[in-house]
Amino acid sequence: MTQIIWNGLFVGSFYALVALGYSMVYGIMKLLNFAHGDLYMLGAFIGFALLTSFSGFTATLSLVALLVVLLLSMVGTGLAGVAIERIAYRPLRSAPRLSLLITAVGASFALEYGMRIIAGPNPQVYPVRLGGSSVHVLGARIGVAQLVLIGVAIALMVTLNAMVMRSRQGRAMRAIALDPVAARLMGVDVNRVIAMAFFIGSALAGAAGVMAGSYYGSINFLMGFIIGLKAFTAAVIGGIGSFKGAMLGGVVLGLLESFGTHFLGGQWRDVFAFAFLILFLTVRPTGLLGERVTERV
Amino acid sequence: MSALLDVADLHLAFGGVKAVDGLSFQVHEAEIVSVIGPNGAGKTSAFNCITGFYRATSGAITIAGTDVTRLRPSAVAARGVSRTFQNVRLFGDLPVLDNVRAGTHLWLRQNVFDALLHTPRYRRTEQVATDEAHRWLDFVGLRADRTGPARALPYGEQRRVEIARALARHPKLLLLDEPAAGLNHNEKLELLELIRRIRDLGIAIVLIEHDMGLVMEVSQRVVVLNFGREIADGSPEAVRRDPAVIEAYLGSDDEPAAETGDHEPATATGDGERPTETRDGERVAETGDGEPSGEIDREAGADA
Amino acid sequence: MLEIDGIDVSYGGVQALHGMSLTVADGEVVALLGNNGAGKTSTLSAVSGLVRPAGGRIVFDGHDITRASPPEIVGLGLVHVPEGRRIFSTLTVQENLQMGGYLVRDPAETRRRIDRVYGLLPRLRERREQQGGTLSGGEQQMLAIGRAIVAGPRLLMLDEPSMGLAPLVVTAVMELIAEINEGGTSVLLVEQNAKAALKIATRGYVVENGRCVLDAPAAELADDSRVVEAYLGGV
Amino acid sequence: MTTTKTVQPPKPPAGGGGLGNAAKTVLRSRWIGPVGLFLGAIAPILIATPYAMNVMTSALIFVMLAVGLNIVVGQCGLLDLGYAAFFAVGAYTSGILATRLHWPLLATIPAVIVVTVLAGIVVGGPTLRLRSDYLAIVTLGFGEIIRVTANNLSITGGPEGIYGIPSLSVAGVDLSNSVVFYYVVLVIVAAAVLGANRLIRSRLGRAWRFIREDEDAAEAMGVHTYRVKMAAYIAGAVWGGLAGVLFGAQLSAISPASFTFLQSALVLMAVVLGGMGSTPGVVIGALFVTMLPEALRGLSDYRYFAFGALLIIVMVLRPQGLWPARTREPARTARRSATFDGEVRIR
Amino acid sequence: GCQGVFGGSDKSGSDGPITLGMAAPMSGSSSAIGPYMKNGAQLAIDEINAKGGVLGRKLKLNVQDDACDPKTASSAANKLVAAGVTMSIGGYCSSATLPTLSVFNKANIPMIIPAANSADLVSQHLPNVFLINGTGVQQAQSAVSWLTKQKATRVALVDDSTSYSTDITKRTKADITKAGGGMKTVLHESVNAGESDYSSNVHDIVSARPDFVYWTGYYQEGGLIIRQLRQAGYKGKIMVADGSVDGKLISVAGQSTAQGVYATMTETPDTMPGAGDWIASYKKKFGAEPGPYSPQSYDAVRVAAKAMKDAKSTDGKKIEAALMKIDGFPLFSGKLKFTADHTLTEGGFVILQVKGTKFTLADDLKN
Ligand SMILES: Nc1ncnc2c1ncn2[C@@H]1O[C@H](COP(=O)(O)OP(=O)(O)OP(=O)(O)O)[C@@H](O)[C@H]1O
Ligand SMILES: Nc1ncnc2c1ncn2[C@@H]1O[C@H](COP(=O)(O)OP(=O)(O)OP(=O)(O)O)[C@@H](O)[C@H]1O
Ligand SMILES: CC(C)C[C@H](N)C(=O)O
Ligand SMILES: [Mg+2]
Ligand SMILES: [Mg+2]
Repeated sequence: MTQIIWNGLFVGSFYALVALGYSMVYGIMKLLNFAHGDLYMLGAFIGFALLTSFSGFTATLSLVALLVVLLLSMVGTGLAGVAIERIAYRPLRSAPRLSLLITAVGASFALEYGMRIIAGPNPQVYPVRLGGSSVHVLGARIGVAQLVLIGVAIALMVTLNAMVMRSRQGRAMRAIALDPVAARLMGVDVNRVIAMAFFIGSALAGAAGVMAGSYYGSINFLMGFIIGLKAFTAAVIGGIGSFKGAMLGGVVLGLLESFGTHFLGGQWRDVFAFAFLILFLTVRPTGLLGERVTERV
Repeated sequence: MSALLDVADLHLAFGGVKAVDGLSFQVHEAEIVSVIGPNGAGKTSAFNCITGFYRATSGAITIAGTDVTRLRPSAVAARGVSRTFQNVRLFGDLPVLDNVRAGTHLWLRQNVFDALLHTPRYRRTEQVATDEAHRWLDFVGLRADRTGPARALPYGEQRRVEIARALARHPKLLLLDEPAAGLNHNEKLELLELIRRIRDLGIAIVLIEHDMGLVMEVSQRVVVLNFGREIADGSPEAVRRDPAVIEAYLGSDDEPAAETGDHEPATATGDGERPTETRDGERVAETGDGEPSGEIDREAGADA
Repeated sequence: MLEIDGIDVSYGGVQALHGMSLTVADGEVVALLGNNGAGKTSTLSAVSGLVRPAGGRIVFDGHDITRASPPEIVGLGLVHVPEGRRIFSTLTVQENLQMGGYLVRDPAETRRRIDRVYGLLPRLRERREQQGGTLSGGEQQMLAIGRAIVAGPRLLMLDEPSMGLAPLVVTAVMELIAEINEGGTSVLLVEQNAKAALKIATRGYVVENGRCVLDAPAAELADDSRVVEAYLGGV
Repeated sequence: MTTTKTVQPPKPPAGGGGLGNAAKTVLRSRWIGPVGLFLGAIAPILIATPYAMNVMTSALIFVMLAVGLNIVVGQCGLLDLGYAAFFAVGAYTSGILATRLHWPLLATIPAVIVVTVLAGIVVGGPTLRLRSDYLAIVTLGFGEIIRVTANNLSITGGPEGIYGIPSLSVAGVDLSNSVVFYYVVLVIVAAAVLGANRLIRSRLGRAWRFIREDEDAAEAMGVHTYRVKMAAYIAGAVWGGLAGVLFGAQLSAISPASFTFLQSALVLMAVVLGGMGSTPGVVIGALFVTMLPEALRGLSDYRYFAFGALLIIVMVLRPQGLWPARTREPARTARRSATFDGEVRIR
Repeated sequence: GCQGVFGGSDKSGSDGPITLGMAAPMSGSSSAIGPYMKNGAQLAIDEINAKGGVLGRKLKLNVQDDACDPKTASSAANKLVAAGVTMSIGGYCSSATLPTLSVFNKANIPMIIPAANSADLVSQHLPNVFLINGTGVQQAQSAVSWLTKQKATRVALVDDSTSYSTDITKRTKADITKAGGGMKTVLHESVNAGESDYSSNVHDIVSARPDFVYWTGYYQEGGLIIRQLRQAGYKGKIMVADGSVDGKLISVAGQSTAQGVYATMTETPDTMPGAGDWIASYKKKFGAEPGPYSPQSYDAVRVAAKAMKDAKSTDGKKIEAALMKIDGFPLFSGKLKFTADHTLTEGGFVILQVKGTKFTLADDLKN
């Protein structure tokens, strides 16, 4: 049982990391950014490229070097996210929301198949593998690498939360989501704040990509698709637009899947997770921590 | 004669805020009743309760003898109630005519097969809807283009369309929430005349308005709310002289410009007493801590 | 202080302003009157950078702001309370006011200004934790004005601030505007309620079809037969 | 559906872009349908390879899907990311009846309608009260549930799906020749497009748009928003299900691989790209989304990259879609009746 | 030629090149395989052309992406028919290949399917459909005979929910029950392809305490599962099916982790003594190692050429008749002879084992 929980938590922390960026972008632009999962893929590949080009180091690769690669990949992915926003989303800011959704799908295709052109269709194997020893806690086998990764994920999320929530930027983001015109009248540079949200959200996805690459070992150009859907699901469970909700949602989804697999078998896992989601939403229509919007008439 | 609308001891609370607190009043057929009161007195909230958008915490609302307290808005509308909103709520991207056709939704008899097969009944009803839309747009005096999107109209025209839409419903009772807000002087005069013509059709009107000129001129009766409770109910003259009303709402004023439709701003009150400061402490309640208990109810009886 | 010189504004195919010109001097309260659709809101939007004029020039305090963005303009101390209030509906009253102080770097200063607003508009203090969108119409209007005060404007532009306010509150708001003005802030005021506006204004303009057709001291305007007939009622 | 409305920018004047005025009038008029049908009808005379027929038939089936989804998304404003579920329900229902019980394909249609209506109710029932993005994930979830279930049940043939579905035949006459089948599909889809368009232009259709524009105002006018949304959902489901029948007949084999999230996303793409709410728009959108990847086959490796890039470019150039819904009502429907008297009556 | 409105394909004339069509996944999650198949076929075509071609005409290859999606596959097949191909030598995903059968059948085009191997492909008994990859039935039999030989007692079957994979697990399960003798299936688990973390599935597997795990999906997930199984402390034996036989399996799992993993596989140049030349010429031509289904596609072309030669015609019916008559034509997987079902008489499955960075022959299951 503890193993099941642990497995769920571990996967969930990846979902959370990706969902957080998803929720952030949603929170500010009401955009379901279908390209977000592909930024996770992009991050994994940037990390891969960095690691292979410094292959001299890889033999003696220290955790520090890996962290540097992680940070560089985050920056790279963040910039890519900003570029996508600039090219594909900004021109459509005042268009119907669904138009944006379609460009997001377009961006997703372009990223996936652009990467396929560059890196080929075959999976690539990460030059570094985190693995190694594990400890036993309450009957669960917990990898040291897993602990490190969860630690990094938590650190990233906490930093982000502090950056965004405490400062006026967080409020500005919510304000932009509610009324960009009014936000501009308050002196908010909407373009900059949105670019920042994309940078941070994409960087987090990129971090998750590098972490997944170095832990699981195999990356491919379509790896972002499923996790993108999961992140979307997690963000909704948590209450879309809510940062804490996204993190919580990620963990909850991880646990749901873990238990679903255990009790119903792998083939029914997604049915279980989605059925739960649907039932849950009919009871709590705005997710775990979603804003209760009391609408005035 | 029994009342067309009977609001009895209505309460509505949001968390600690008592938006409506024991409101009772009646409206009879073909009567024009104004509801006035300070900002935040609960006027709009009362409208929302009557029309089913908010579910009253307690109390009863009866329309022509039937209890509508727990009905969803469309069901209340089906009982002959029509309304406008404090902020114009048109179907912005739809043609003006379609906006008004919305009023015909409840009484136009047309089913899916009529639509699919374009039966004579389909043709007839569609023409009726169009004619009806024109009829009411003529009635409210809309000058602008009727085939373009409602969003493109100037504000004053949008207000007219909203009223036309409400009228096309063929209501027995029409609730107007600050219809004069944002209108200029001439438009207010036109509005005043329009309200009278509506009443002459036999429709009862409840009017929320801050423009005292308009209120005093057009109303048969004025209900004054403060802190969700009625503090006066009577003829315009009586209400205007009521010290409680002056204190809470009108201000110690020289003379409201009754016939101009423009309210006279109160002269500066020497002691700087503002309505916001006259609240009694008991009501300075905490808000925002809990969820509103007076749930916004848009699903009541949904799957009926 | 503010100089609008012959600006043109169009929306798609529709031209709303045709060579609009007006000035606001330091310490003035200038009222802008005009029928629906005359172009009052468009004028304010052009000044605050929400719409970009196709021609003409806008100068504020020696800076050409014709092509500046709203944040830059707010940064110069020119604050616009827009038509329809535009409260951030799910932010609380307090947070709405904090948004007003977005460009104020010093949190202590923001707090001070918010306290001042609460002093001026005590109803807002009572509602500080309520979501802005659930306020009554009048309360929202107060919040919109309060939010602008927190920004610390040197020139405040208000678009129909009395709309939806109870008579007593109209008085109060007008007093408040006068008070702000006394504190050294110039005011450009768009109002349907001409009577109230002209009472506190030093000067007024009448706008028709996208240009100013009349410019006079407030007292004169209030007596001008054309103004009386069109905006104050013919009696 | 929200109270905080952001300012809408001035919409570009709707119009066919560089079309000449005469052409524009034709395209804007009631002739657009017949003209489209005529073009569809002469297409095989111009190009009749089985490949072209196959692509065009697929495109037509996709048109039917897009028109159905347009009711839900474009008209009623409900974001549905799992529309393939209804497509699947239709395809499987008819496939199972046709292969296991050996019903002729046409005879399965009433059953398909019943089942899809039920599916619409089952999905819509608990979820239509949700706000749009929550609705999106729930529909996505239902889409996945349907697909995974089909993948794991034996009645649906598991991952292999159902194969050997007979082609359409009427009174024993086989209609499986690619050109004949194309015409059959053309007629059915044309009827479906016409039907959808007629629904859209009826009292019910107006109610859908009222909900899309402002749910509260619609309620206030007496529109029972829940029931009317349900009607949109059911209509969408039926259209999707019937498209599924044609799909099974065309491919002769169906499997869960055809009903993925990607499929739902593509249908949605057709609707949005074409111009939400506009019937000619979504038809064009559907043709675009199905034909473009085929047209790009020649690019081999760059195919989907180009597809993605083109999507972005098209959307950026035409944010309202290729053929946006018109916001102006045609004079034809705005006319008063000959006997209009202008007198107001309250019944 | 002009064959009117209702005309069929425009077959190439009688002296231009003969075109072979191939539908294979070049996009989507199986897109890694398409290029391998294409190259394998191209290699054979070039060799044959170098020797003068077939019936005095050169061979030509036309590859269309089927994305492993039924609808795309159907249009790919139609595109090939329209392009006038004489035979089809493609088909990787069974579910995507199924709807192409009737397309080719109607156009009277024989299909030699190199990879897709679901029994459903031949269950309609279409005259034009031939499989040259061992079927799931045969693979399951081979797997069970190896399990028996290895004295497995508790077997866990893991598939990836695709038709190919579940087909093998289901048949293996049935065969295990039939085989009896203390051997039983303790778990039948399905995973979702395309993910990274299979720890929940792995946990279930380990909890079932199997001594043999048989994975029937593809190498991408296979590598991850093997690794995660070992990380979770699974000590027993592991076997994979042919979809997982690729060098990437070993690198994804990690070389040390993958050591000793068995595989059920038809014989390939990799494992055949003396086939080094083939690999060398492939490498020389394409600058890369051959991959899964390169050999099968190579063989498909050769079989096609042989049949046309035998039939002395490019007519579909005649080619089909010729195909049925082939007996003993050497393929990598053994001597070719079609059953009445148009499948291989001999599946040709052998057992491979990971040694170092390669799959090597462990047992040819001949005794
Ligand atoms: N959803 C809600 N949640 C919390 N408080 C609410 C909500 N809706 C209304 N209120 C409060 O209830 C009180 C009554 O509001 P209401 O809108 O009815 O006032 P009103 O009389 O219409 O005022 P105005 O003249 O300004 O429009 C106000 O103080 C308002 O803040
Ligand atoms: N976003 C827009 N799109 C198209 N036309 C617009 C837009 N905004 C304003 N207009 C048009 O520009 C003209 C001027 O409008 P503006 O809002 O400036 O008038 P106003 O004087 O503020 O009127 P009101 O008293 O109604 O607020 C009007 O004809 C109006 O219809
Ligand atoms: C391994 C492959 C030969 C299996 C193939 N993908 C199929 O679906 O049949
Ligand atoms: Mg109100
Ligand atoms: Mg204005």
